[in-house]
Formats: sequence, C-alpha cells, structure tokens
Amino acid sequence: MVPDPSWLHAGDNAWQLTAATLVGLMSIPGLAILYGGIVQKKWAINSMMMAFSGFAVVLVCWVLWAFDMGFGHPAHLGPGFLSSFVGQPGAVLGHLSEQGRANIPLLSGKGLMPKFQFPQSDLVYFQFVFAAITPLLFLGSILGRMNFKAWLPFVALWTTFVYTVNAFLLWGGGYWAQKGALDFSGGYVIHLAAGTTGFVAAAVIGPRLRKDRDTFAPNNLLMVATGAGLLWLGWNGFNGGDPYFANANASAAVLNTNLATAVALLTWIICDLMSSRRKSSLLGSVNGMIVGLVAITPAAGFVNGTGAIFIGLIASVIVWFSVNKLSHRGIFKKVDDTLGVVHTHGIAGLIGGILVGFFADPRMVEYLGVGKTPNASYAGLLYGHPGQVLIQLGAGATIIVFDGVMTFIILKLIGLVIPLRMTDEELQEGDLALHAEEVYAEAPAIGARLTSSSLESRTRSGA
Amino acid sequence: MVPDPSWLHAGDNAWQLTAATLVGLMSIPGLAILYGGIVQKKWAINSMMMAFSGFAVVLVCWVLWAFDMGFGHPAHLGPGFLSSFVGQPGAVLGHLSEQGRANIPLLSGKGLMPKFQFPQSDLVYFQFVFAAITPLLFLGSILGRMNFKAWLPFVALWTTFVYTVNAFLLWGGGYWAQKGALDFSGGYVIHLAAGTTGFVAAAVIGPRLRKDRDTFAPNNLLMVATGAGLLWLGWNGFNGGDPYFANANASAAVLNTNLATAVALLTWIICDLMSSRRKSSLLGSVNGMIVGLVAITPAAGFVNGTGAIFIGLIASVIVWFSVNKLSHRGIFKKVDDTLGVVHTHGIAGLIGGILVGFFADPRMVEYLGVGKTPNASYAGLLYGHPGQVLIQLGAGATIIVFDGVMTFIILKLIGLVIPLRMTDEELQEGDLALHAEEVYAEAPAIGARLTSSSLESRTRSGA
Amino acid sequence: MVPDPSWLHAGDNAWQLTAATLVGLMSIPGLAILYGGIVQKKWAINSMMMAFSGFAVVLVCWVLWAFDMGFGHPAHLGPGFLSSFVGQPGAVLGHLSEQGRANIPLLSGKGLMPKFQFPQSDLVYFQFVFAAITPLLFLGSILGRMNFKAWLPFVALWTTFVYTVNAFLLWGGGYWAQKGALDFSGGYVIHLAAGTTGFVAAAVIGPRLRKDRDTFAPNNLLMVATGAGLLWLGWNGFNGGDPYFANANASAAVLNTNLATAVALLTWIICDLMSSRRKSSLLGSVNGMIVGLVAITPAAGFVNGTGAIFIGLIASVIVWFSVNKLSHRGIFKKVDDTLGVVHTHGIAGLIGGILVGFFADPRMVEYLGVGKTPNASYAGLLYGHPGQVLIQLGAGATIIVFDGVMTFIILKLIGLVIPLRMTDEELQEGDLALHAEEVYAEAPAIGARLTSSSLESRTRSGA
Amino acid sequence: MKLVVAVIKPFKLDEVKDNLKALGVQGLTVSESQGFGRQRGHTEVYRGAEYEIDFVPKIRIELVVDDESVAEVVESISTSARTDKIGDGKIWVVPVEDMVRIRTGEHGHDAL
Amino acid sequence: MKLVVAVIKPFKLDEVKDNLKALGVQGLTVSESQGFGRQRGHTEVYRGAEYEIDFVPKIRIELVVDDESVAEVVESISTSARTDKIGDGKIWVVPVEDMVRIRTGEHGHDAL
Amino acid sequence: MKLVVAVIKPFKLDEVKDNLKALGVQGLTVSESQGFGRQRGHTEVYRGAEYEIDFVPKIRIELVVDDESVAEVVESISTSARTDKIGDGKIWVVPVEDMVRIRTGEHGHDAL
Ligand SMILES: Nc1ncnc2c1ncn2[C@@H]1O[C@H](COP(=O)(O)OP(=O)(O)O)[C@@H](O)[C@H]1O
Ligand SMILES: Nc1ncnc2c1ncn2[C@@H]1O[C@H](COP(=O)(O)OP(=O)(O)O)[C@@H](O)[C@H]1O
Ligand SMILES: Nc1ncnc2c1ncn2[C@@H]1O[C@H](COP(=O)(O)OP(=O)(O)O)[C@@H](O)[C@H]1O
Repeated sequence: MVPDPSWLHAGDNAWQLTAATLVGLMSIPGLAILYGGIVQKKWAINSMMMAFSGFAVVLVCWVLWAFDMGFGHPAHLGPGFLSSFVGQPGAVLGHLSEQGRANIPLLSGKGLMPKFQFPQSDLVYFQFVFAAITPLLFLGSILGRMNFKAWLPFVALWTTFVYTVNAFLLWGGGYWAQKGALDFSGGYVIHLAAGTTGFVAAAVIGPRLRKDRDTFAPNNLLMVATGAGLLWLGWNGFNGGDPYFANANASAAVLNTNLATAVALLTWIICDLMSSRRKSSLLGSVNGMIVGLVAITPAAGFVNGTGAIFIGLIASVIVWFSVNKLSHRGIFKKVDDTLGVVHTHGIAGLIGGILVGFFADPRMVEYLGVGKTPNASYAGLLYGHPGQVLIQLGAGATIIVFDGVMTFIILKLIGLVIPLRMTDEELQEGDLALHAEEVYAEAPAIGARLTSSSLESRTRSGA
Repeated sequence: MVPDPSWLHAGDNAWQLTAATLVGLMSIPGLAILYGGIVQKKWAINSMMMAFSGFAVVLVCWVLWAFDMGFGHPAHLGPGFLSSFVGQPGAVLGHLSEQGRANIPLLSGKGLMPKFQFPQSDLVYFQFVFAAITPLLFLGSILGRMNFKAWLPFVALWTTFVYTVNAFLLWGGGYWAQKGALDFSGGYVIHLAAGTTGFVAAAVIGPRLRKDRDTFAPNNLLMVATGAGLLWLGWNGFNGGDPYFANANASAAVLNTNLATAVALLTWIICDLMSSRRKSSLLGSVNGMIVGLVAITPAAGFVNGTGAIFIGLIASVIVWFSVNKLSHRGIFKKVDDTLGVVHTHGIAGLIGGILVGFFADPRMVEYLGVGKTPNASYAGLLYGHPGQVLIQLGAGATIIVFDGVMTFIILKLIGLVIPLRMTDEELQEGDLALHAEEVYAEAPAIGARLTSSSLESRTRSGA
Repeated sequence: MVPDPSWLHAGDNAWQLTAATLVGLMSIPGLAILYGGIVQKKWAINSMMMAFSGFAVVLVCWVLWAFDMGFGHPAHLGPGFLSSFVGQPGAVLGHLSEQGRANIPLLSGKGLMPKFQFPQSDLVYFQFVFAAITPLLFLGSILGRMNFKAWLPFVALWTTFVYTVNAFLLWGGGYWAQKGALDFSGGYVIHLAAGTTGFVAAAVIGPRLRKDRDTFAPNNLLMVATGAGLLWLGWNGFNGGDPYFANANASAAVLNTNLATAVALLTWIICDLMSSRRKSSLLGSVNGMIVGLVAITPAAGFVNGTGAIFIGLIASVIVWFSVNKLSHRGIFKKVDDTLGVVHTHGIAGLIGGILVGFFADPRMVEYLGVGKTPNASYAGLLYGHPGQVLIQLGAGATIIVFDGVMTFIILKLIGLVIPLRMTDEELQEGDLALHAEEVYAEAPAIGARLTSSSLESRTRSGA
Repeated sequence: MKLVVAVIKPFKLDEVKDNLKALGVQGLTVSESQGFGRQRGHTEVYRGAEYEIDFVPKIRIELVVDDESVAEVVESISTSARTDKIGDGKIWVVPVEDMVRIRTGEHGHDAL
Repeated sequence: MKLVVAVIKPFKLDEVKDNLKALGVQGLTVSESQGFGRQRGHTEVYRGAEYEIDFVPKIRIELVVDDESVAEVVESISTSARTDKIGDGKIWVVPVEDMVRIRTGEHGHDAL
Repeated sequence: MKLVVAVIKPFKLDEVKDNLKALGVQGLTVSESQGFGRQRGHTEVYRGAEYEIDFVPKIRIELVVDDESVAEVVESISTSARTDKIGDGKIWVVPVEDMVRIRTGEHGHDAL
C-alpha cells in the first residue's frame, strides 16, 4: 500500500498547500481585521462581514464553474483574441477532478512549464485563495456605504465575468500569456484589477457620508498592524507558491519579495520624514510595505535581487507622491476610494508590471530546460529585450479597460434589482443598524439585559 | 553524511510538521483570543489563562503517558470490547521514541495504511495538538465560573481517561476502527466529545451569575474575528494532516473542508436574513463557519466535493435551528453552556459523523493499494453501503455515553478535593479577583503607582 | 522540462521556507503586537513602528553585506581567534547567489553536516529572520524612550558588527563552532545576545520617565496573548528549521521545544500560586512560556525528552526568582530594562546554553553518518563529556563580553551624531508627538474634521 | 428643580435604575468614572514590582428631578446602591435653574 | 455665572460646537455618557437569546457662561442638537459661584 | 457645601490628587473628558489628507467640600495643575444642597 501515485511529489504538494494556506491567512483574518481596525468603530463589523462572506462566495463560484473558466480548456468564442480570453465553465466536484493530476490544458507539459506534481484539488485551492483575495482588496475602496446585500452578488458576478478573464489571459494560457506577458503572482491579475475595480465601484456607488470622510480615524491600529503583519509574511506563500514547485525559483521569489518590501517600507518612512510633516507614521509604514509587496508581485521570480531593490524603491517613491499629492486632486479627490486602493494596489501593481519589463533577468530560471527545451526564463529591456515593456503595457491596459468597463456594467445591472448603497439610517448608524452588533459591544452595554420575552421564559423555568 | 534514514520522506515530514503547527495555532492564540474577545471584559484574562494552561497540561500528560494510551499497544483489559478500547500507558521521552520511525501498532503497514514516513516525535506532536484543542473547545462551555485550580486537574484526568479512549477506539485501531467506523479528523473524537463534555461539565459546575448571563456582550469582536480566521485556515492542517502523507487525499480534504465551510457560512447568513431578525451578524457568520468546519471534519477526505457541499448545507441549517430555536427550551435552557459548544461542536460533529455514513465516496482514495491490497477507500449509504450509517451511529453513541458519564465522574471526584466553582467574590469581580490583572489594564489605571514598599526601595536607591 | 536541479529536494526546501515564514511571523506581527499591547497606550504606535522598521533595516543590511559576514568565507583578520571570528562581507543579489545551491563554506559537506538541498536564497532568508528577530527582542529593553531616528542606525550597525560575529562564531564555522560549542537555534547567538545588548542599551540610553515606570500598565492583554501565541507556535519553525532538513531531528526538536515550554509555563504558574501573591497571571504565564522557549532553543535537537523537561523546569524556576527577587535589587533596579529582556531572554538563554552542556544526548542524531563518517551527535556531562559544560561557558562569556562592549561603543558613537533619547515633549506625549498617530485614534477623536486647507479644497470641488 | 448626582459601584447600576423607574423617573444619564476614597484600589504586578491602582471604577449617575421628588429619589438610590461595604459611594444635590427638552424646546417641569 | 450642561446625540456634537463658537463661546468640555429615557436602546442577539441594551450613547457637554449669555447659549444648543426625534436630549442650568483659569489664576468672568 | 469641578491635563492628575490628600481631602471622583478651548488639538494624516482633531484629552475631577475648605482646595488644584501653558484648564464651584454617604445614610458634613 502506498500513499500516492508516482506523479505526486510530496514536497511540492506540501509547499503548495502551505503556500495556499498562507495566502488564505492574508484574507482571513488578515484583511478582515486590517479593515475592521482601520475603519471607524461604526463600520468594523460591517467591514469584517463583507470580507468573510466575500471569501465564501468566491469559493462556491470557483468550484462550481469559475476555476475552469480561468484555467481550463479555452472557450472558442470567435476568431483571434475571442478564441483565447476565457475558459469553458465547469465544476470541480468529482473524485477525479479532486484527486487526479493537476493540469492547465494550455500550459502543463507544453514546453512552458513541467507537468504538475500535485493533484488538481491543490491547484484549485491554491488558485482560489488568489481569486478570493482580489474582491477583498477592492472591498477596501467601497467600505462604509455599500449595501451588504448587493455585495454578495457583486462578488459572484465579478469573479465569474472579470477575474476568470484576467486569470485566463495571463495565467491560463490565454492571449497575453501567448504574447509573453509576465505576471509572476498577480500584479495585474489581482492588484491592478483590484485597484481599477475598486475605483470604478467607488465612483458608481458614490461616496461615504461627508461626516464619515471628514472624521476618518482608525479605531484600532493594533489590529491594523496584526493584519499588515499577516500580509507581509503571508506573501511568502503568495509569491513563493507561484512556481508551482518548491524549487529554487520559489526561494528566490520569497527573498526578492521581502527585499523589495523592506526597501519600499524604509523609502516611505524616509519620504515621510523629509516631507513637510517631518514625522513617520505606522499607517505610512504599512502603506510603504504594501506598495513593496504589490510591486514585486508581478516580478518576484523573474528579477534578481538588484531588480527587487529597484522595484521597491521606484514604486514606493511614486506611490508616495500619488497618495500624498494626487489624492487631493482631480478625479482622485472626486471619487471616494475609502482606503486608497487605487494607489497602493492599482498604481503599485501597474508600476511593478511595467518594471518587470525592464528588470526581468534571463539568468533567473523558473524551470530548467531539458535536452533542446530551453530554460523557462525571461528577459526585460535591461537584458536586451525592449519589446517586453510594450507587452507589459498592453497587458496592463487590457486589464484596466476590461475590468473598469465590466465593473461598471455589473454594478449598474445589480443596481436595477438591489440598491447599491445602504439606507440613510444605516449610513448614519453603521454596524448597529446593519447587523445589530457593535465591535466593542460591552463598553456601551452598561445595563444590558435580556429582552422581556426571553427574560420571562427564563425566569419561569427558574434556570 | 545524510540528513535522514531512508524511510524518512522529507515532503511528508514537512507537511506533517506544518499541519501540526497550523492546528496548534488554532488553539494558541486562536481559541484563546476568540474566547478572550467574546466574553465580557471581566472574564478575558481568565478565559485566556485557562486556554494557555490547558494546552500545556495536555502536552505533559501526552508525552508522559497518554499518547501511548491512544495510539500504542492495546491494553487487554478483558474480553471483546474491553480488549480493544484503550492502549497501554507509556512515555515518549527517549531518543528512539523521538527519532524512530512512527508507528501505530494496530494500523501501520497492516493493510489499512502504508507505513509512516516520518519519525515518532512528529506523530506524537501532531496527535498532541488534536488532544490539546479538545479541552480548549469544551472550555467554551464553562467559561465564567469554573475554578482555575480545578481546571488543571480536570484537563489532566479527562485527557488521560477520556480522550485516550476516544482516540484509541477510532484512530488507534480499537473497537470502532475495527468495525469500520469513519472519523477523518475528529468529528467524533474531538468535536462530539467536546460538545458532550462541555455540556455535562456546565451542568455539574452550575451556571454563571444570573447577571453575567443576562448581560453577555462580547468585549472585542475584532479579536473574535482574528481567532475565527485562525480557525478557518488552521483547519487546513486539521483535516489536511490526517492522511499522514502529503498526498492527493490531503489536498482533496483541504478543498472539501473549505467548500463545506463556505457553504455553511453563507447558509447561516441566509437563515439569519430570512428569520424574523432580518439581519445577519458577525457572530452568526462565525457560528456558520465553525459548523461547516466541524461537520466536514469526520468526512473531509472520504467524500467528494458534492458531498462536502451537502454536509455544509445540512449541518448549517440544523444547527441554526438548534441554536435559535432549541437553546431556549428544555435542557438547553437549563444548562448554561456559555458559548453553546453543544450546538456548534456537539451537534455539528454528530451530524457530520452520520452524514459521512451517507456520502462517503469509494472512489475518493486515501491510499493506493498495491498488488492485491485494495485502495484504502470507503463507501457510504449513497454508494451502496447502508451499514455504514449504523456503524457511524454506534460510534457516535459510544462517545456520547462514555464521555458524558466519565466527565460526570471525574468532576464529582475533583469536587471532593477542590471546589469546582469560583468563590462569590471571584464571580462578581472576575479577572481582578482571580488573577489581579485586567485585560485593558490602562484605562482604569489613571493614577496607578508603585505600592509604598516597592516605591520606597526604589526611592532610596535613587534609580 | 524539470522544476529543479537534481541537488534540490523539494521536501527540504518546502520545510525551510515554511520554517522561515513561521519565524518571520514571530516578529511581524508577533513581537510588534505583543509590544504594542504590553506598553501604555501612549507608546503603542512607537513600539510597533520600531519593530516594523527594524525588521526592514536588517534585511537590507543582510542582503547587501551582512549574511556573508555571518555565514560566508572567513575574513582572516589576524592569527588564531582573529582568523575565524567573522566572515568577509558580500552581497547576495545576483542570480547565482539566489538560485545556486546553498553553502556555508566552513560547514557544508565538511563532515559536520550533509550538503544543503535547497538554494542559497532560502538559506539567506532563513538566516535573515533570525538576524531580524534579535534586534526586535532587545527592543523590548529600550521601549518608551529611545529616539526613533537613532534606532534605525543602531539596528544597522549592531547587525553588521555584532550579530554577524555571534553567528559566525557559533554557526558559520568560526572559533566556537570549531571548539564544539553547541547552540541549536540561538540560545546564545540570539537570546543571550538580545538580553545583554538590551540591558547595556537600556543603561546607556537611560531610563523612561519616572511616571511611565511607576504607572506601567499594559493597554491590551488580548494583543499580548496574540503575540505570545504566535511566538509559541512560530517557534516550531525557529527550532524545527535548524537541522536545515525536514528530518527526524527537526521533528524531535519541535516536540522538545513544546515540551520544555509547557513545563516552564506550568512551573511559573505554580511558583506564582505558591508565592505570597497566591495568584497566577497571564503575564506570568507568558513569561514562563517565553523562558521555556528560550531555554530549550540552544538544546532542542541535542537533548531527549527528559532533558527538555528538566531544561524547562530549571530555567523557569531560576528566571522566576530572578524576575521576582532580583529585579528589585542592585543593577537590575538601576537599569530600566522595560520588559525585563535580560531575565527572560538573557538569563534564560544562558541557562539553556549551559544546560545543553549537561543534557546533550549523543543518541539524539542530527544527521546520519555514512561509511566512516560518524553520526552528527553530541554528548554533555551527563553522557560522559564534562568538557562540554566548559565549552558552553566559554562561548556564553564571549557573547556577553563582546556584545556588551560593542553595544556600548556603537551607541556612544551614534550618540555623537543623533540624540539617543527622545525630547522631553516626546517623552511626555508619546505617540502623538512622535508619529502624529494614536493607537485607538477614534476614542478621543470625537469631532475630528479636515483641516481648513484640505476642507476648503474639498468643498470647492463639491466632492 | 434639582440635579441629583450619585457615584456608585458599577454592578449596582441595574438595581438603582430599575428602582428609580419604579418611582416614576423618566430619564437619567450615566458615565463611567474612577473614584478615589476610603476604598483601596487593587494591586497589579509587573516584572516583580507591585503597582497599586489608587482609583476604583465607579458609575456616575445624574438626573434632574422636581424639588418635591428629591428626597425620595435620594432615598431610593441610597437604598438600592448599598452593599454596606466601604466604597458604596456618594450622592449630592445641586440646585438647577432651568431645564430644556431639546426635541420640543419645552422648559422647566415639562422638560423632565 | 452659570454652568450649562447638555446631553445630546453624539453625531450632533460638531454642529453644536460650531454654532457655539460662532456665538463667541471660547471653551467647553465634553464627555461620553449613556442615556436612559424614552428613546429605546437596541437589541443584541447572542446564541439565539435576545438582549436589550437599555442605554443609548450620548455626549455630555458642559460649559460655564456669563449670566447674560445663558439664554442664547441654551437656545443655540437646543436648535443645533434638534432632530425632532425622541432622544434628542436635555439641557439644564446650574448656578456657578466662581471660576478659575488654572494657567493664570484669574477668577470670575476673566477666567472664561 | 460646594462642588468643585476641575478640568485639567491628564498627566497632572497624580500631583493634584496627592496635594489634595495632603490637605485632608478624603475622596473625589474623576472621569475622562475632551476639552475644546484655546489649546489646539492635533493633526492626523490619512491617505494624504490632514485631519485636525479639535478636542484634547482632559481629566475632569469633581469633589464636594465644606464651605470653609473651598478656597484652599481651589488654590491647591490650581497650583498643582499649572504648567503655564495654554490648556491648563478651569475650575468652577457650584453650590451643593445636600450630600449622602450611601453606605451609612449619613447626610451633610458627616457624609464627606
Ligand atoms: N468628597 C467627595 N466628592 C466627590 N466624590 C467623592 C467624595 N468622597 C468620595 N467620593 C466618591 O465616592 C466613592 C466612595 O467613597 P469611599 O470613601 O471609598 O467610600 P464610602 O463612601 O463608603 O465611605 C469614591 O470612590 C469617590 O468616587
Ligand atoms: N431627568 C433627567 N436627568 C438627566 N438626564 C436626562 C433626564 N431625562 C432624560 N435625560 C437624558 O436625556 C436623554 C434623552 O431623553 P429621552 O427621554 O430619551 O428623549 P427626549 O429628551 O427626546 O424626550 C436621555 O437618554 C438621558 O441621557
Ligand atoms: N467655559 C468653559 N466651560 C467649561 N469648560 C471650559 C470652558 N473653557 C475652557 N474649558 C475647558 O478648559 C480647557 C482649557 O481651556 P483653554 O482655553 O484651552 O486653555 P486655558 O484654560 O489655559 O485658557 C478646555 O480644553 C476645556 O476643557
């Protein structure tokens, strides 16, 4: 009796499960509590509920139809681009789709990567945690006013019609993958997508109450730090899991990820100290950290350490300016993007995606070629392949336009049936009106007691 | 020089250590802070102290005698059932019992599973984190009144005389294992056991203060969310570690676990929205989540994805009704089970255990047979093996009766020596009286200062 | 096409990445939030900022020059000791230093250990998380008064000139490694070093405000418990990762670590209950837990389970006395070591380091010998090798003297350029003066609003 | 009209409030506070040094009442808050010149 | 001089404060409190049992003013805090015998 | 009897209390509050927008004293709470008609 079929390598399967769990922790509890702590007290419960429920909604869609749309056989919906932008929907429920060997039809063993050495359920789960974190990221843009009942269908439709396309185009072997576009772990598929979607959604749904915008003050920065810490270390799975093998590239991606993040965090602190404010802050450090993590994401295993340092540095400086200088101006002021996701994920993801077109080092090897198959490795402009920058720009533009337009359409359609915004009373009262709960329930609960009805029944029984 | 003996497979060992660590995190800090956040402020410290110390007590017992009672050579205490319900006590301390090949005498290489590919210390530690979380789960039933000094011996005795039997019966090759009862990761051994024990203990120890029951309000739902998040993702180790190999079944178990959980969480939200309350809450979502996790636990690697969905759905609906409708009635109202563990763990675990008797899919393979040895896989009623439901019922009933009776006896015995309840003053004052500590110590600490004695000595030294 | 070169073992690489991530989580968010919760509200932000930024500073130094100083080719700076106490600085940035096979020139394949089976980037990252946690540990000694702007260079210089030497001496094949000194995971290199450095730094920088010392009360013990829990379970990576292979010794080290910790925690509780105070506390339990973790660190894979129990017991009793009896007296009262790092890390690390000289069991095998190469395993006094105690004492003394003196010099030098202490206003006001942030920003923020300038611009746009 | 202020032990709030309600009192305002008095605070231990917290948590109740009700209100609070242990607290009475109900703008007795 | 105490709905604080400032008021002190009155508290659900919280969050404002300003201050608060819904709160006025500015030691009117 | 209310800077509480104790004061009640006055609040930055917090944290002390002690109590608080910087706070005095010690039911002077 043996534990596994011969194609299964326990080391790779172990790492993939571990990496997926780390990414899952970034969402639950990571982002949930980061949001719960950074918003005002009145929105803490609502923010966390949206995170927990959004995570659950994605998994149900993912298993029933969406995974196959992102990573399955292409749906030939027409000529050219239309034939390779999304996969055919299908469920992952049966014993074979869970325990059979993992497979992405357009990629596995096609000279782009070796065959997988773990089962399909592992691939499905690993890709799920990525699909699930994306709505949780753009949730940051629309905290404090979106109707909970519109949120659940929004997540379902967006995952179905937008995320699957993003994923298929770049990771499932679709159009941009064929063109050679690089996105190691989702600078585009996830972060640029979240920044774009969040921004459009914030515009369509409308701003928070004037009062809530004016008096924004985090209720608990200890929880923000806790969530932020889970993001940082969880990112070891985010970028370390994407080679799909526990190989040398995975380790290099982890080191590069941390390096770019450390540089971006320190850069942000230095910018803060040199600004007119002359003070660095924890929220600033967290911003810098996130920018580093996001910007290195499309590049982690394609660049060497020097590239990682430059990506962290450049992205941090640019996003520092965009947060501190642009967020007062023009469209960035008009649209109420609650946590500024368009900056820290959208712009940072785009910068990272473009920079990989410069810094990709062909000597960084993702997989080793055998015989005549060359190594899987990629060159950017600085290593003699200027075309890569254009490809990266094209892929980025596709995501921005497609995700922006689709988000607009989906929300307008949902709005026909379910109000996108809370009622006025809910906007005023927050969690109590929405969920009949308060985050620190006890403080104002001096003198809480059972309502007469339940009290009565309890008294009668003498219990 | 080589790192390991030839029987050791690094991939399996890596996964087992990782899975064990994830399960450990569910307890410390997971359950500790979930409890610390969900109780009133006055009980936060006490709840966490009981969690930390309980965890430690189990490990000491486990290594000195209890592991062998659960997984060692059977103690032949009589004929039939008596010969196979518990193992012989023994310590795991020496170099061989730590570094030798892992072994469960009645199982390993006996045609039920392949031989282990990691050392005994790994098996001992992995099984420890399961043994340790069980008392922490039933701790939820008796928060807010149990005497700390009675808690420590209670955990030690319960682990020794109850948990070891549960484990041996189902996992150590004992009576119910021989009958073919299925419990993938502890729907019975852990959750049904915790629900039963907690309920009986709550009855024996008596209720909290009337006032504490009437004004129960969580002091910090951010911490509840943090703990809950660690539970969800930590469960990847809970159910993913139980094949004992990083094989295809482990991955399938992880996917199924998350799937059932997502379904149960959403089902609970929908039930809440459809109820007279018309509002969903974070505590409700967490309840739904836990029910999903618990109910899929006995089934995770035995059922396919469809089975996982149904288990999540059915368990969530039933437990929603039991929490919302039954907890006002009859015995459930009389007994003050602080966090309702009997519902979310007891009933949910029982439902999961029974449902695996329906949904076990024989095409889900835990281990591959070689030559004439068949695959290790199991069929439920829906796949032509109706007897499985009866076996599951029998095993469940055994746990309920045995654990209930033993808990009663153990507590009554302890009560002869140490009061089971706190004193009245402690019940009134909570943490301050018990541990001379407050969870948010600073708020009321305006004006704290060194006591005269220490102040004096400090002043004298001029430091 | 294959995922990895033949020297790479996915199982080992997976475990090493996982272990490193667990250790990283101990710092971020672990220690950051433990500190943020244990200090007064006014220091919560500052404490967390110092942790996050310190972590980042170490990584930049580590990759650019310091890793090679700790684990690279020896810098022959003179005869004897001088030729083997530190390595030559060098950067780890290029593709080869990231993806090539890991190597510690004086150790790998030199009969002391097998060759590594993962890439250099993994080794660099794994050793980084150890290098990074050390300054975060001694940060505990100087919370509440050190100037943030002096902290960053202090971390950089200390890492460069002190940590690298500690590491090289014991782990990089330097002087004490050649003498056979044992330090499994950093009882000396990390904990004794942190205790010594923190104590000297506290003395040099001077005490907190009298008022802050007199009214010290943790603002949030739930966060302390969260951080403490991440420490405990994260330690599975700390000690489990140090064999560098996912082998039997790794599993034994994990079990021993938890065992010593459980014993130390319970011992501390019992000491508390037997003291005049007659009450156990959460902070006491956490102290006991940390002492166990620290004391078993130098010994984890060298001792058997019995040894682990004795180490936990002895260290807990001694440190309990040193915290409760010595901290009022003499130098321990004069120097304001904020969190008592000198006790829980310094003394505990030293005790563990000395006890491994007694309890090291030669039958505990770290790596298997092949042919004529003997097993890598070590004997202490109780197993016939009394000299080991002396070696351990010598190595400990070296760390204490070297780190103490160097810390003094580095701080005095920095003090010439940047004030080591905050200004008076900062000492009074804390976070608000330092970072213009408050940890629970909302509570006192009744009535916050946009400053006129930004308000104005917003109003104009009508957004 | 008079303002009655009472500083009581927190766990007595429900009893005090219920008895006042029974007396016909329609409203009151409470806040958390810390008292310093004969009752000793508690001691906390940190790193072996003991700290004494001088202040003990109290609830501060204030309610405006008609002149004729003052005596019975004070009596009611006094009885319901009593535990006969040190630290039960104080009640004091302050003259009030006018009262307004914000919702309606009513003054004086009507505003109660 | 008089002490004006107002108990209002928390989200009205900014408006009240801004209008008082416009009136020339130079200072005031606020604290968080809980009100019990006609306005009902909310209900929380825990394990299927419903709990009613009797108290609702309020902000308590207090400011000392000159005798001649009392009327307009009370009027201003009353107008700005009004939402016309139950629970808008109360204002009461208490005589003050003296006031001191700690910084300067000034007494009476000058201390305002 | 008089009620003395003082609004002071939080870090001055210990000094104020110790000096009152030295004066023979047996009890007092404090609460956390927020002051609005000449002293400016601080500024927080969030996503590049600066927010000003108008209110600054204060401690509110109240104690009932005998008529004859009023002057020295006010003087003592005033001296101990002074830092000579804007925001030191205010003290005001209100007449008290009666006081009760809940534990014993004593009235007036005996209740202090
Ligand atoms: N003179 C006072 N003015 C205001 N509050 C007081 C005064 N004296 C006591 N208190 C309050 O009453 C509480 C109880 O007083 P204490 O002297 O401890 O007990 P008792 O009232 O039973 O004699 C104190 O904690 C304080 O809040
Ligand atoms: N007699 C009173 N003394 C002190 N505060 C009161 C009194 N009556 C009401 N309040 C305060 O005023 C608030 C509003 O009172 P309520 O009766 O709910 O509504 P309304 O003032 O609109 O009639 C209460 O929550 C309470 O804080
Ligand atoms: N008229 C007032 N009524 C009540 N409290 C006041 C009044 N004026 C000031 N305060 C309180 O006194 C504090 C200090 O006042 P401020 O004007 O800032 O400084 P200063 O008293 O030094 O002139 C304020 O924050 C507020 O809490």
